[in-house]
Amino acid sequence: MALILKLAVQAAQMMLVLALAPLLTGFVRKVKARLLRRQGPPLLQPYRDLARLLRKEVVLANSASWLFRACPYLIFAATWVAAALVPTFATGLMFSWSADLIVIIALLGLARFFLALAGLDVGTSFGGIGSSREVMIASLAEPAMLMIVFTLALVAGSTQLSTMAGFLGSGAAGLRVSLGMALIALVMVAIAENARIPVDNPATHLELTMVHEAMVLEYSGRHLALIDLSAELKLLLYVSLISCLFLPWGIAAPGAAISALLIGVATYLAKLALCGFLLAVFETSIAKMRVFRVPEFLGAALMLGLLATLLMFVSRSL
Amino acid sequence: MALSIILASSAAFLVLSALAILLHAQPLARIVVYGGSLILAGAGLAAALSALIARAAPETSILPVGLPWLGAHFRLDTLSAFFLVVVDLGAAAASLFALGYGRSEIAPQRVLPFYPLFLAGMTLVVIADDAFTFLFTWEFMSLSSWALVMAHDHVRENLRAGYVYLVMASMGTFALLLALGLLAGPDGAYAFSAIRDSHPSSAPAALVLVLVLIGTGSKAGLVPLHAWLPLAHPAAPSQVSGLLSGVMTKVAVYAFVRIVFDLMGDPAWWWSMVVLALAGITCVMGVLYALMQHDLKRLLAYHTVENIGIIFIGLGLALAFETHGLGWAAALAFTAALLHVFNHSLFKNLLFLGSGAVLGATHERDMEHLGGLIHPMPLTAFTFLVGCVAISALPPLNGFVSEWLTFQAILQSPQLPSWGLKFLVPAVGALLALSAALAAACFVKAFGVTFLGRPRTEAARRAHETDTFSLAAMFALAGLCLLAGILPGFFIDALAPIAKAMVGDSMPLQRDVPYLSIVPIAEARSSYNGLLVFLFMLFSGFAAAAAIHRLASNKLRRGPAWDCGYPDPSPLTQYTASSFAQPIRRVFGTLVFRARERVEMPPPGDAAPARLVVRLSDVIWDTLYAPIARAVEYVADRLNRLQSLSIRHYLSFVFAALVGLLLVLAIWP
Amino acid sequence: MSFNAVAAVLAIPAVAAALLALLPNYRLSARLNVLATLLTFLAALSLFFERPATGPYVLVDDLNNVFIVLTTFVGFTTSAFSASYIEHEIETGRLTPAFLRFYHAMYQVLMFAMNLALVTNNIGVMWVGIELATLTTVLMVGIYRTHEALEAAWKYFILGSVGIALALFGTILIYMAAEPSTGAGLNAMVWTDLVAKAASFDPALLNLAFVFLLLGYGTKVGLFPLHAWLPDAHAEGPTPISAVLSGLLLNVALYALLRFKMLLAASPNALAPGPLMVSMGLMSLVFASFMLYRRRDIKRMFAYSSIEHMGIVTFAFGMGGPLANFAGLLHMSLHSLTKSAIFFAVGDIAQVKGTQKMADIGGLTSTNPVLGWGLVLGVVAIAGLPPLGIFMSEFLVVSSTFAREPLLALPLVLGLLVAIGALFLRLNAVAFGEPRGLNHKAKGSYVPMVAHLGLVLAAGIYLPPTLVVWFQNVAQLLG
Amino acid sequence: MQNLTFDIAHLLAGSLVLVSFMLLYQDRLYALLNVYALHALVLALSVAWQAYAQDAPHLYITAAIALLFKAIVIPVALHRMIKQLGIHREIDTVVGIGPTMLLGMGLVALSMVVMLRVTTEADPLAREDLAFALSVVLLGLLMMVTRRNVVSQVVGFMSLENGLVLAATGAKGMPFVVEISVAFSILIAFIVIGIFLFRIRERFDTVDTHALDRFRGEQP
Repeated sequence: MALILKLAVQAAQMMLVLALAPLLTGFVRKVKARLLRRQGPPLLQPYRDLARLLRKEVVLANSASWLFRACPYLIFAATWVAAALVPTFATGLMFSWSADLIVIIALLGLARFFLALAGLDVGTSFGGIGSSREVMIASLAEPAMLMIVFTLALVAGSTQLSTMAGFLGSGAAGLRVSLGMALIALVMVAIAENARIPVDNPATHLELTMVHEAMVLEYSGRHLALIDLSAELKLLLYVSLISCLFLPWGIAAPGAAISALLIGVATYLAKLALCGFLLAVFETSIAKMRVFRVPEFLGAALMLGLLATLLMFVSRSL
Repeated sequence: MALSIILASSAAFLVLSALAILLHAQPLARIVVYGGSLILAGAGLAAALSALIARAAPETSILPVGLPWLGAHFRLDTLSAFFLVVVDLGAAAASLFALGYGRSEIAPQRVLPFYPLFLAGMTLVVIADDAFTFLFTWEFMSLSSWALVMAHDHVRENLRAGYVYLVMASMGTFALLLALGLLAGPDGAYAFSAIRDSHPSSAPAALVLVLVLIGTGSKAGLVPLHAWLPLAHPAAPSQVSGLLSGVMTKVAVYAFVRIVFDLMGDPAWWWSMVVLALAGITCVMGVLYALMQHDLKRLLAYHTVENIGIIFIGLGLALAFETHGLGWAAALAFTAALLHVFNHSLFKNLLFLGSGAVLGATHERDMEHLGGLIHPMPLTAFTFLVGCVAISALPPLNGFVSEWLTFQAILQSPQLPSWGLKFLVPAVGALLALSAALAAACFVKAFGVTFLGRPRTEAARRAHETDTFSLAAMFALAGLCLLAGILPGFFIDALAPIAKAMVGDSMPLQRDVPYLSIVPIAEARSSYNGLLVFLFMLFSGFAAAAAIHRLASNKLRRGPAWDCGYPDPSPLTQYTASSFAQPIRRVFGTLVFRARERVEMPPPGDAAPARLVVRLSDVIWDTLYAPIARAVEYVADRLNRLQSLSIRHYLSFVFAALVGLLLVLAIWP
Repeated sequence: MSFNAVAAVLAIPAVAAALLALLPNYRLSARLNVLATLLTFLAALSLFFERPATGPYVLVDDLNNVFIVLTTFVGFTTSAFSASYIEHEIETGRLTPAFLRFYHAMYQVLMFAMNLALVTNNIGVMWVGIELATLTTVLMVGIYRTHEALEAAWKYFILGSVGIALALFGTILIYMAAEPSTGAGLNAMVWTDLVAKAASFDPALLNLAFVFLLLGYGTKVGLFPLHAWLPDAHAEGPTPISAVLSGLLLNVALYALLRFKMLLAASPNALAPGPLMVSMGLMSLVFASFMLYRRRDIKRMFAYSSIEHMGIVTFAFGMGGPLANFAGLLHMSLHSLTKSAIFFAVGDIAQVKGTQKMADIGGLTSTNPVLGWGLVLGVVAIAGLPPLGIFMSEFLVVSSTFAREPLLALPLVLGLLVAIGALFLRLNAVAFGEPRGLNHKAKGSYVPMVAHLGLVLAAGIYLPPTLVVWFQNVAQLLG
Repeated sequence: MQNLTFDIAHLLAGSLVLVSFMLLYQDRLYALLNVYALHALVLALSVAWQAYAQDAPHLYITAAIALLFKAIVIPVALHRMIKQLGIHREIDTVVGIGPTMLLGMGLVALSMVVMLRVTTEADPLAREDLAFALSVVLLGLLMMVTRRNVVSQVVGFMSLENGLVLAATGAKGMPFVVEISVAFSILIAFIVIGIFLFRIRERFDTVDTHALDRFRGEQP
């Protein structure tokens, strides 16, 4: 019985993230439009786009290989699994022990790996631009992310997200400089990873500035739908990661009652809304930077992460 | 029993090479040599595995050869057994591959006799149990591999590669010779057992450590002693490159572990500092060099340097923890290192064999001339992709597991009291993370440019799938990569006795952990279940596919690439390897390689294309090796004046010597 | 004892020399030459089983037993090689039958002289033997009568004569040191008596004597400041003679030095000869290994490598101690085998390519596999790499030295490394790469080369226990 | 009486050293040869005296050889050779005469010092003789390395060898002395003949060694 309940909770979480991902994207777009005094697309527009794309037929470039067709599913699977492992409304989910934060990052890395390959597969120059810039960004973002993980892991004494969330939620960590640095770094990484302004612009097709869009240029129909969905999942993942680590309140403890779970869901939605709003505000208030400024941006994140870790190491010994 | 099987197999290897010389260049020779090597390696593998899994007590045997009053000591303990598994697994795969690939060999008479010798050398190094036998087999291994590197000596740079390799190998051997000589003491107690019993005082121990680092580092490819590696590994025939890169470097790791962890007694705390610093630099330098390459095999060779760095990070951490009495953490780091040894031998072999298949199909190593090979050779492409994912340390394959364990070990380092390590370890962690990310980038480039896109040359267009033997070898390795990735627990348990023997503690037994997941220290701290993640992804991927194909459209139409509407007829407009690496070169290259980009514009009216010329300078070569070479040249020139003097001058030398010695006598007390 | 091996070892070459001097037909005389050396070798072999009693003139002990057999063996193989090799010289007209007759006679005289120096128990006779050997080789080096051959011979002659004089002076000094305790006359020159009584000798005289002997015989060994004759003599003489020079004569001179070192070791308050030998050995080693880089004549290069190895051996004996001494003895024997094998190969190469200039030789492993790989194997051996025997001796020297005198081991290792670098740099060009130069048919037989290399290989893997025991005894005596 | 024999031997040996200095002092070839003849003569005398002192008759043979061969045959032969080969008559020195003499002094002092370390129970006659012999040897070597003409170098070698004979005869009851002196005479004969055969005019190596090396391919 307990097992079934656990499974149910796990399944619920997976479905939840799947369901919420487009909504979050739509919400961010809406808020941005509002801030720009525009009507903006309806909140549910992303769902419509996905549905339409799914119904369309795929137009495949002649030079595309089997890898090109397999990639969307691989990317989706990797991202979805990663997203499902991040505690949203409850910790200690059934499968959460099968992977810690490092694994989650690695899964995202896997998704990016195949996305970059897909960009190269057709053999167009734009795909090349996209992939090469993507890996350049990733080569700085990933270490930064790992540094953040180190910091948090040293605070919580674990790389297990549930444990971390629990520890940070208990307030035992207290306020720490390195935590602040880690938060800033994490936000910067999240922005870069999700191809948001100022690193990349999800809404542009101006070839010289785009990164993510350039890679998926050749995709169409259901493939494109999956790619977009995984991108939205990724955004959701980062948001819920930030919220479960730095706003760790109201998350249901393992084996909690249904009521606690419901509270968890409610607070989770609230956090999403908050983060989405902040993101929108940030994006509207800043300009896109040139591609070769990005390394400096991410380098700063890396340095922050390293600094946080070092501080951690030192302070732990005192 | 196991030991005698292994000794017999290495003897049989020697017989094989004799046969190869007798049969000369006939096709039969190929089958005999590679088939025989396959069988022998299989036998050795079985024996070593049985010894490793049965956790048998060390076996020893003494043959009446080598140093007359000592004899050749051989010993098979779990450490040797593990490295024997690595050696023989690689050997078996390479031999299987070569059964088919050897057909396209242009100079078989240069390869066949030395191939079994090389295998024999590696096998014997791992079980040697006295200083003389160890160095004898060690240098024998270098020498036979040198002959293999020189196999295609009509190519100029192969000559240079062989030369640099041989000189650096001899340097390494001399360093080890000095180290072991120091350990053995003036009256030559060369048996390892004797060395174990005598604990060297600290001052020589420091010297020994440095010498051992030079000796094994120069063979394993620690920066800055890696210079020969990217020259020699690509020069050899591909199956040998795989062995050189995937296996021989591991033999060097074995030597390091054997001497530093086993023979040298208790380590001093600063040893780990040296090792860690070197290893961190090695990681990043290796992968950065690799990113700048566009020769497929050289790129792979540089990646070996990076992975050696990762392995040595693990070993350094193990040293650090051991000195501070954190046995469990030491065991974690040590196991991580050994697991990475195993994993790297798997996928590096796989990748080199894949590059061999590409070479055989297109006669091209330069990625700029390849592309689109996934269409003519899909199976090779698939296995190569598996290798790429594995070496990029991405789940659910094996490369990730060992790096994950290494990260876990790094996370234990706040326990270390000493301040130097407190600052060094996080920095090393950052370097490790950086190199992991860069490795992924590098293999996107390697696979993407070689196999994806459209063929850039006629050679690539005319490529064809490789033969069955080669495919069998590559698929076997790929399967092992997956297996080691999703069921790491068994492999970790197999390593437990070694850690116990070397650092005095071992990781918790993974067999008892539910659901086959692995737990380095405690479940609350960290755990990873490769199997579950793999099934999870498999399930969701196929679920999505099924759902979409059932519920939504599954229609598909082929058409020209869209590419923002730009018509793009020529495959030359694709991103090349160097253009792919350009952003990263901008970020790191200018710093590390003094990379200079220059645009050569043709004069107005000239139809010639504008070119972007990139000049990279190998910092380490310029600052370390070139000066040494110049110094030797200088001294040689100076001394050479003594070659042509008149007899009177020579007589005056004699006279001077005589008077000098008489003066010595005169002032002798 | 019915059959006196020592007498045979001396008599056969003497008689053969006389015969060959009279015999006009050079083909026949070449065969006779081989036969004589073979008989000498067999006679020497019998010494393994039955040693003659030690007398005032004859001494066969653990030290020289091996060297006698080795010398006669290499003498035999070399004569076999020269038999197949020298005809070619007639065809190319570098030699006339008359000179060839002279050559064969001289060859036997050389054998006689070296055997004499080895088997004798009398330091005077030893001196005579070595000097006789020197003079004969001088004549043979000059045998091609070319300008530079004569120049080389002349250089060798003059430096050799000075060496002779110095060695003699040393011998006289030994005599004077011994004379008070042994009484005047012959006993003061019998080595065994000298060693027995050495403790009572005047140390100062012994020291002085050793200095002169070191320089005198050192000239023959080719140690650094005294080496000048060696490269040219090797490069300009007939190849079989280069093989004998490098393989045997240097050994014999060094053997003489060893005898006197044992003498000093036996006298407690004489100065330790170690430092002198160590420093000379190191100098020769480092100097020669650097000289290897700029060589363009292949024979001259290997001549320098002989200097290098004599340096190693001298260094080892200078270090002393059971390990180093054992290594030194082993190194001496293996080096003579290897180096002569290399010279056989080089001789054939020079005939195949019609030149000794390395610039005109290339890609031998592809054009003449046996010759090319033979050379490679020889160079591998001489560079001290396994599985060949010299690895063992170098292993022992280096490791034991480093454990005792780390600072001395560093220049040693540096020298060895530089030598390896130089040797393989040249080997790359000569044995590998695109074939270069002419390609005649090789006349010289490959058998001697293969035989020598086979022995060296076998020694690298397994040493016969009796030999080991002998060497260990000698190592004890050498102190 | 013992005393007297000792003094005479001492005197002769000393005068041999003196003559060596005279050799160093010469700057004309003919004069050099004459002084060498004197050198050999003194040697012969001292050897004869040793023969008498040690009453070892075989030493008289050595003395005779020294007298006939070295004091007469060789100088005459060299005379004629100088004429025939047209070797010009000055001795060109590397180091000037004066410095050479000073060096010689140093060498003699050195050999004395070295010899004085020899414990005194060694036969004093032998000891003194040996000191002088050593200095003669050294001076001969010095001459070889500081003179450029072949003839003076040969003379240097011969004086060196005289020193050897002096030492050998000084050693009481040393066997083979005669044989050795004969052997050396032959050696010298070889050298002289060699000079004549190879037409070596000025030095041991008239040939330009650099040219040779180029010929041997030892120069780039």
